[in-house]
Amino acid sequence: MTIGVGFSIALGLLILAVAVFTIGTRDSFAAVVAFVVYGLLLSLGWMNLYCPDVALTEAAVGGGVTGALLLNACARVRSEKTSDFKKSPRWIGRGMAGLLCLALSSGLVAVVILLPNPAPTLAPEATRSLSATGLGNPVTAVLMAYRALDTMLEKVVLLLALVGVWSLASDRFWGGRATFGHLPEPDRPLIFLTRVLAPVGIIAGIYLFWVGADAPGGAFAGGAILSAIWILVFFAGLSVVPAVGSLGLRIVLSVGIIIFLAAGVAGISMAAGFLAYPAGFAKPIIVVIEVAMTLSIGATLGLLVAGPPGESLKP
Amino acid sequence: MSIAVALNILTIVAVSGGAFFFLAGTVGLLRFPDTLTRLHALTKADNVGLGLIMIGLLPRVAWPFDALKLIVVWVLVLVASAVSSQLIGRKLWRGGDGS
Amino acid sequence: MRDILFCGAGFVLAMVALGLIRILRGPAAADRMMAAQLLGTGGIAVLLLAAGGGLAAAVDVALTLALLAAFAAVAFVKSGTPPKLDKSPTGEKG
Amino acid sequence: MNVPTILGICAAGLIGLGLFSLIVEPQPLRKILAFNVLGNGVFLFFGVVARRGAAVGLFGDPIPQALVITGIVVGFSATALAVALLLRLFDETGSTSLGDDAQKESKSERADS
Repeated sequence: MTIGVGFSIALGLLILAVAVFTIGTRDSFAAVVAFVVYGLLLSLGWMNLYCPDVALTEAAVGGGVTGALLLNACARVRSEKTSDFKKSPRWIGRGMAGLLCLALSSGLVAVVILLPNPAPTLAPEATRSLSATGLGNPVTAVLMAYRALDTMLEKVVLLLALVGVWSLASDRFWGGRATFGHLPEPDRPLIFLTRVLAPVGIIAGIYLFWVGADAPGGAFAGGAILSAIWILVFFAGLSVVPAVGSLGLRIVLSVGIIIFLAAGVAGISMAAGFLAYPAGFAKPIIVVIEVAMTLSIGATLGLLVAGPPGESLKP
Repeated sequence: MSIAVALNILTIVAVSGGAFFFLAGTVGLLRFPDTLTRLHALTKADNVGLGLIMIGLLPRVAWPFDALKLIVVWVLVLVASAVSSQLIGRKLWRGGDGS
Repeated sequence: MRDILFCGAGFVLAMVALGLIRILRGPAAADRMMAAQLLGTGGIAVLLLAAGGGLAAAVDVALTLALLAAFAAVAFVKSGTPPKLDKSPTGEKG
Repeated sequence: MNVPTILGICAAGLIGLGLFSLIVEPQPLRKILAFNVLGNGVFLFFGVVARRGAAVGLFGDPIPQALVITGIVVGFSATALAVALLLRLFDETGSTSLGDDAQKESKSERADS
């Protein structure tokens, strides 16, 4: 056990060091690369806490998709490479901010040490009704059954964010597609990589979603992997980003929420209330919702990285 | 019993070898004089290192399916590393240091 | 055996952490990207060694990390200003 | 000292670091990074609560884990929206600065050209 504790100390120190570097370096590109590393290390930290569901989501979203988003942004604003400390607050302001944050961190450290250990837990309640949902993974049960309303609204937030991103397009590009991953010439090694990774990635995404019922995984991790593969296809130039006006795209984006809402409304008449699942049918309903959600999450995350439309369909 | 001991020795030897290759990769990344040589050190060393660690871990997994997944992980990293180093190398070759 | 694998995990973690000095020093952007690449591979090794073949979910996390191993490098090489905007950076404002 | 406590102290440090950078950093892209460092620190804090709530054969309390999973995805969508705003600002003004003098500079540059 002591070796395990030593490993955790090393991991925690490394995470802190990478965070210090992310916020301290002058070079914005170095900061973004450090942030990608930070996401990967956090995923290791989540495994160290025995939260594999979170580790999967963090690995796919935090390290992968966020990394692509920020690297792309950093390359677009290349001219402003270095952080300009002349515009930051004077040293008094910085010192006061530092003191405030130090006080906050110390308070939180005290909280960590003083809080009851073991903490009050809802784990017994979460496992008690597990058999009624037909699921084996309590985290998925919380996401899809006990707190399904949160998950549904979270899908709405994702879609709203995408609407927000799209609404930043210029008028003349509206209805067009994002200029993302456009290449002057085909890039053969990248096409090879995409052709190898795409089938494996799609299988891995579906697999993670499917085992999510009984083992760590689920719609979020699976959808994030699918979106990463989709972005890779854009980068390789094997496909173009769909136009925002496309009806098919809009159906895929909203199918998760529509099915979720339909199941919720059906619950009012067939079971106890909104989003209540009728006894015995919980598992199939959850699976149908999750299929739609995985598709929608994958499409939404991919389009969030691709950004607002910047090219009209007919020039 | 002797098979278990042999497998344990295999694990220790392979994992130690893998760790040594990670050491080599890091030393190369830190000590080699320019970017292309550092790319060379990185891509050769860490793939062999990961491969040896995978070989060491193969006897330790509970299910055969997990062993298959370990091999898939290694092959994926090989492909990813080969292609990404090619992309980085070409970017360096064509467009200066890319900084 | 578990402890030996944990030691191996700590050693590999220390090695890739040392490699992170390249993110600090650069000088080229590619050098920084390569350090992240090394940590990606090393992170998979650390994850699997720390799990020691015990936790089946660790292999799934490793699979996710392996799928996305090239992702950051591809984004680094391919992203940037789209070619269309490159030709007329100021002409579109009017 | 056990594993959750160590990572909890790490999370406390991350929250402080992220907040500090969010306050003092003038450049929007770096503010976005700081926001993410801060957010991930908060998530890790939740992880400590989850791990300490291990009971009835589970390795951790599933409720905080589910909250963090939705949080990661929402945090990503907020980041994507912020990045899109930043890039649009850059396309319009040629600068990502929000200060008064930066606007003046870009206006005078436009007047010159």
